[in-house]
Amino acid sequence: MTSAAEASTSPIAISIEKKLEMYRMMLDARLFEEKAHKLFFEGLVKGTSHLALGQEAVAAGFAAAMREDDLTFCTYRGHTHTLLRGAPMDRLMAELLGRSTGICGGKGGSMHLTDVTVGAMGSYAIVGAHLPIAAGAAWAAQARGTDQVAVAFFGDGATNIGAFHEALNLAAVWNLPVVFVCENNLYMEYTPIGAVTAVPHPAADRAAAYGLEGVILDGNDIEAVYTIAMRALEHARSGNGPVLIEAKTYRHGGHSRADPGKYRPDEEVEAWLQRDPIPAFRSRLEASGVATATLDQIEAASDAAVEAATEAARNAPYPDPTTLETEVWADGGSAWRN
Amino acid sequence: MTSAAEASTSPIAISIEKKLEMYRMMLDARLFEEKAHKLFFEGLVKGTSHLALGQEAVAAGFAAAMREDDLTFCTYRGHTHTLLRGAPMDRLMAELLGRSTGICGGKGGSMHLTDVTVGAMGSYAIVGAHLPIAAGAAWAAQARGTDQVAVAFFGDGATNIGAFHEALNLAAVWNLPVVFVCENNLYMEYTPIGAVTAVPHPAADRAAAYGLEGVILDGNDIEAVYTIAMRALEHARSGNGPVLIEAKTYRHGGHSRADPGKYRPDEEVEAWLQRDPIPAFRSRLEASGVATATLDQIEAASDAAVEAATEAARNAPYPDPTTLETEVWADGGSAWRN
Amino acid sequence: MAELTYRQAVARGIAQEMERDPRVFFIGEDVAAAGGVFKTTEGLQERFGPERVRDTPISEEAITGAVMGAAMNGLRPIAEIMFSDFFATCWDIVANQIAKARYMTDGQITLPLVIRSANGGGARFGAQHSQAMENWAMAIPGLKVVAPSNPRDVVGLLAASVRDDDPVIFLEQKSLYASKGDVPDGEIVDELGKATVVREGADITVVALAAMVPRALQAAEMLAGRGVDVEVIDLRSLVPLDMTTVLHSVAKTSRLATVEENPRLCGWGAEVTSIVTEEAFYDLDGPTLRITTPHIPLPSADTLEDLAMPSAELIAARVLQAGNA
Amino acid sequence: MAELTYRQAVARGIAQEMERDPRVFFIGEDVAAAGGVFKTTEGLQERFGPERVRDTPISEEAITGAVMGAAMNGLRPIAEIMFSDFFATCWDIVANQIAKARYMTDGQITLPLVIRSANGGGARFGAQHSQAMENWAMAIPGLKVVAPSNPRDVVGLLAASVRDDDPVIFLEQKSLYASKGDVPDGEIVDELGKATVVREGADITVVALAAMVPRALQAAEMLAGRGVDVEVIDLRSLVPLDMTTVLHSVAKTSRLATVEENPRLCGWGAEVTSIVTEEAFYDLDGPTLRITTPHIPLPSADTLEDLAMPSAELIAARVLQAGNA
Ligand SMILES: Cc1ncc(C[n+]2csc(CCOP(=O)(O)OP(=O)(O)O)c2C)c(N)n1
Ligand SMILES: Cc1ncc(C[n+]2csc(CCOP(=O)(O)OP(=O)(O)O)c2C)c(N)n1
Ligand SMILES: [Mg+2]
Ligand SMILES: [Mg+2]
Repeated sequence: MTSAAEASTSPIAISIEKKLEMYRMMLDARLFEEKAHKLFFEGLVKGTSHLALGQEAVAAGFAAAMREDDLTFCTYRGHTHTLLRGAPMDRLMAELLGRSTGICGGKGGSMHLTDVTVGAMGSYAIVGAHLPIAAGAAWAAQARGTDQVAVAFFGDGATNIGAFHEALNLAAVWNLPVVFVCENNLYMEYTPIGAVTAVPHPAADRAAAYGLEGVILDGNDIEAVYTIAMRALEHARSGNGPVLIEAKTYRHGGHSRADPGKYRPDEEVEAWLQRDPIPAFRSRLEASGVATATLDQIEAASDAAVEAATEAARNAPYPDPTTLETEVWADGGSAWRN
Repeated sequence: MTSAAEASTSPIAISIEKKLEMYRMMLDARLFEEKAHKLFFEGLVKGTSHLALGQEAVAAGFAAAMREDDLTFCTYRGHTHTLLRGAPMDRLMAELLGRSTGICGGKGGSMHLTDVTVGAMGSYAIVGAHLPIAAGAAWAAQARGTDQVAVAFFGDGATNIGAFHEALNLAAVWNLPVVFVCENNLYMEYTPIGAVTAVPHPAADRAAAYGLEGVILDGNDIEAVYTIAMRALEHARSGNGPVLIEAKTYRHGGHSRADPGKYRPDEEVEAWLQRDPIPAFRSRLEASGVATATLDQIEAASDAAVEAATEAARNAPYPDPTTLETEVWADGGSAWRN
Repeated sequence: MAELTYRQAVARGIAQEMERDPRVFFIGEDVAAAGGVFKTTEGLQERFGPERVRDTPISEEAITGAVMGAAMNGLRPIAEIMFSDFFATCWDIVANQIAKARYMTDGQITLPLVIRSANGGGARFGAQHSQAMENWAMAIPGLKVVAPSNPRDVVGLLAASVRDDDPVIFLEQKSLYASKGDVPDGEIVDELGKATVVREGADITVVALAAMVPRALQAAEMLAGRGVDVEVIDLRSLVPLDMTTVLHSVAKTSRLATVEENPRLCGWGAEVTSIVTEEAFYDLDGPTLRITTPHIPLPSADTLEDLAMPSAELIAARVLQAGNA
Repeated sequence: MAELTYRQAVARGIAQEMERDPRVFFIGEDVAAAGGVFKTTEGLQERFGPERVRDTPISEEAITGAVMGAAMNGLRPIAEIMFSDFFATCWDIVANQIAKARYMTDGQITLPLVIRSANGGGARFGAQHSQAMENWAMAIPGLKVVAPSNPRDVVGLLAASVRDDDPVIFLEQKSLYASKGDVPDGEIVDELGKATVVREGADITVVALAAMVPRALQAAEMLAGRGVDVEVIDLRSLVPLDMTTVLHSVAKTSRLATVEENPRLCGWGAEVTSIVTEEAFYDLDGPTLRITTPHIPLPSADTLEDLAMPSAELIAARVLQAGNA
């Protein structure tokens, strides 16, 4: 893997179509999350939701770079990762609303969005747990010679849990095709990551402990993300083993639910809002000659998609009560005795 | 903490009394372990035993350097660590033999030797588990201002388990007075550590992940061990936070029980037997002018002590059956209902 | 006397004990500066300082290991595991180390520590943040297990847990956090292992815990209208287990039902039932009854989760049905 | 027909399935080059190669996580957790991830994997290497739990576990490793969830599992001499649980005893008992009986450990005593 510095100074060529697609992806993600937030306050999204507002470039950049049969493993903050791999928006929204048309029939909820048909292999709500699981999926890819890469997204806080360490070591020793992407948004829940972590870069500064190179990335620059993602995927796919990437980003809102995120200094929030990945990319696209109307059109289409998905979800029926006891076992049922 | 290179080139002055004490400690350890091995084959040590034959210099060097109220946390391979902190040899031997006079009344056995009166805070049989526990004891020392240092011994294999990572990070973040000592004997059970670890030095190469300096040490050179131990304890005791040390050593025998250790190349075993810490130290002592008779006397005394302890243990009664249900709770009993 | 929420009672209980004993320290994720994700520990860091109330990394093994080690060296620490589901990430420290240390050392090690956690379902959090895991802890020799059903008991049982010289798993039912109750002024300290008969009745003994207690009481009211006089017992702690109160009640009512917010298999209800059928078989007039969730992970959707958890209606219906058996 | 040890039967069972299905892989600590600490997997790496039979680091979360991920992506992996006590170090992956994945995704994820482990006491290893933890697994919805009592069943049930599309916790009782039994030649595949009546009797049903089966049989022989005719059932798997066989037996004998190598609280014996007292109360003529270890961690000393584990003598004595109650 090339180092961060190297990578950012030599961006790969991205076609305009790809760029517009990535713009669309970020907007889909943004508008979906904003709607989810609104529906939470309306009491329609129950329980909890962890939004990725502000962090869209990481999800979009990677999803744009991944091959169709690559595998995504994400966290409770996984709406956008699942959506941008291609899961149907209406069924994601329906899942947040606990409806029968939900992508998991209402059984998963916001923290467990999964669509294996598009390679979104699950959102894991226990911090760090999915890292060894992603390594395992990569092991199967290696064993079966499928050339798939598994990509696991996780937070800065997750770097302090044991599963992180075990997964990284195993992936390195077995030379597995897995890319670990730390979305460092500077906070675990309400606690600054620096207050509970022994090193300044929670992921990159640990890379050497697994014989890996530390890669730090501006996670709000979608072109940089896409570039690094392409290289990392190529590295892993070619049999060169795992990659660990630390993408610096920031969530615009609180950690979850109604958290206003007041534990963060105003100036810090302000500075990061200035670095919002979407307007930044839009400006660049405009500067490179893309017509404003084209971008507005994309925005309108995303908006319409989210509205339609929301409408569909709102009108969808609640799960059939009989589904309560289905799908514990592979036979579709839940019987544990005769 | 000074680096390994620095430390070994500037040994601290060790009095001749201290040196003879350390020689005695290594011999006690060696002869105790040899006897335990014999008694295992006699069927008197039941279950299992993990010997530290060949690794005595680490245990002795640290025990010699520790303050009386410092705290030792070790593993299932903990006979010598417990003994050399000052636990009575006869009660340790009795514990291996499952007798009522055993240091844990027969409840602990070989893998769980503990004598809190001498600061031997337990042998932990789940790999890595004691590392956060040692950090916790150090936290209490810090909170209470006792100036104690906790020292945790563990194997190379333990560096790949999650608890290692969590303990090191917490200790670093909280600046705890704890010294982590990896006894790298090149093998986990039967598997070479290199086959399952992403870095060549399983502990030292991970130090930077916790903002620590990697210290590598010849664990078969007791003077080097003592020197580094003194410095590490001083470092931790003075409020400078944790230290991670990797001591290279080798076990003369197998992993446990009747394991002949055949998975190890003959030449490797041979080379390490040449580096046996006890004859090496003996030669140095003789070269520095200690009379052979003095050393022989120490040897004889250790031998006599082990024989006496064995005799006492052999003749000790089995635990009273009523003790089966004592000491689950602080009230001495095991009642869980009325 | 003040009316407190269950949530506020937690902070009150911790504060009571930290005030009294300087050896009591408190650690957990986001518990200090932020006051806890359930706002159960607000104000504690301000009051007791950053040394005694500390934020930790997301490292459950380190958190539980730290309180174990600290308890061995002179503190009486309290840890928070944010959701009880996360006990799984540190189950080795809890079940293999903390629970067994005293016995394995024949009493050399004493571990006066408490691990608090938000337990149970009803919050639409899905299967990994909703488990009731009191049974996991109950099954491990060496752990005490406490689960209060109301704000007053939160304070009294938390105080008892902190003062107890054994490790206590203290489970706060998260669906109760917003519930309110009167809490007397001044120090409150209960005794572990005392169940409470929260409603007297002649026809059947219904044993419940934590969030199932108010539901069992509601069910009892419903059944009173159907001519069934239910005695409701709030167990309050699973270890120690107050079988005297249960057996005494069954001797009177001749029938037993247990209500658990757990998946079906191997719950405390099975244990209580098996003790009764072993020791008081001839007191029983008819089949025992266990009410649990189905043996499934909890679903996230509100409608499904409500179906899964024993409701007052379900409890009443099942008890009525059993009465006809 | 060959006489095999229980230990040899493990390797035979794994080999049978690896031979048959190239998707079966096997990983664990010291299992490959060294053949396992209990010598249960000797020769497998030589036979199936280092890709399919792999050594792992001491990383139980990575091991169990790896088989979960691999099962999601086309393999049918087997993992070894060396001692079942170590499940505590990866309980999150097992109980929160593997067990719940299918339900949470409404059936999108299928996990055809097996985690084998050496379970139970009797080897004088002390409290952290001797637990019987089948109850931990049984309590978690989404896990199947299998525990064979003899070499033939090791092969047949292991094959069934590998072919099952759900995650199976396969517990080999370590005190049985040296025991011998006849194993038919050729492929053996059983069905999960079928208990066996290993001894017919008229007076009392004794339900046992794994190492407790031979002891229950011995106890039955002793009791035969005392005029008590014991029916012994080998459960073989806890999930699925064959209650049909148990209820049928109790209908005949009118009495029930369970024998567990577990600490007292919340064992499968309690579950089986509570089902019987709920569904077949009127079949029972007298109190139910549960035989377990005391509710203590297991001691290391041989004399103490023998006292703790239910022996044939103890089983016989308790059954006799119950018969007089
Ligand atoms: C093992 C575990 N401990 C604690 C939690 C509670 N929790 C959920 S999210 C979170 C913070 C995670 O921070 P980070 O990894 O930085 O991810 P982010 O939420 O910032 O994306 C915590 C502590 C959990 N889900 N799992
Ligand atoms: C969590 C856990 N996994 C596996 C084991 C089994 N086991 C006991 S010792 C050992 C090897 C440990 O190797 P190392 O850490 O190098 O220590 P050494 O025995 O060489 O001193 C293993 C795998 C265990 N006790 N705990
Ligand atoms: Mg974060
Ligand atoms: Mg080693």
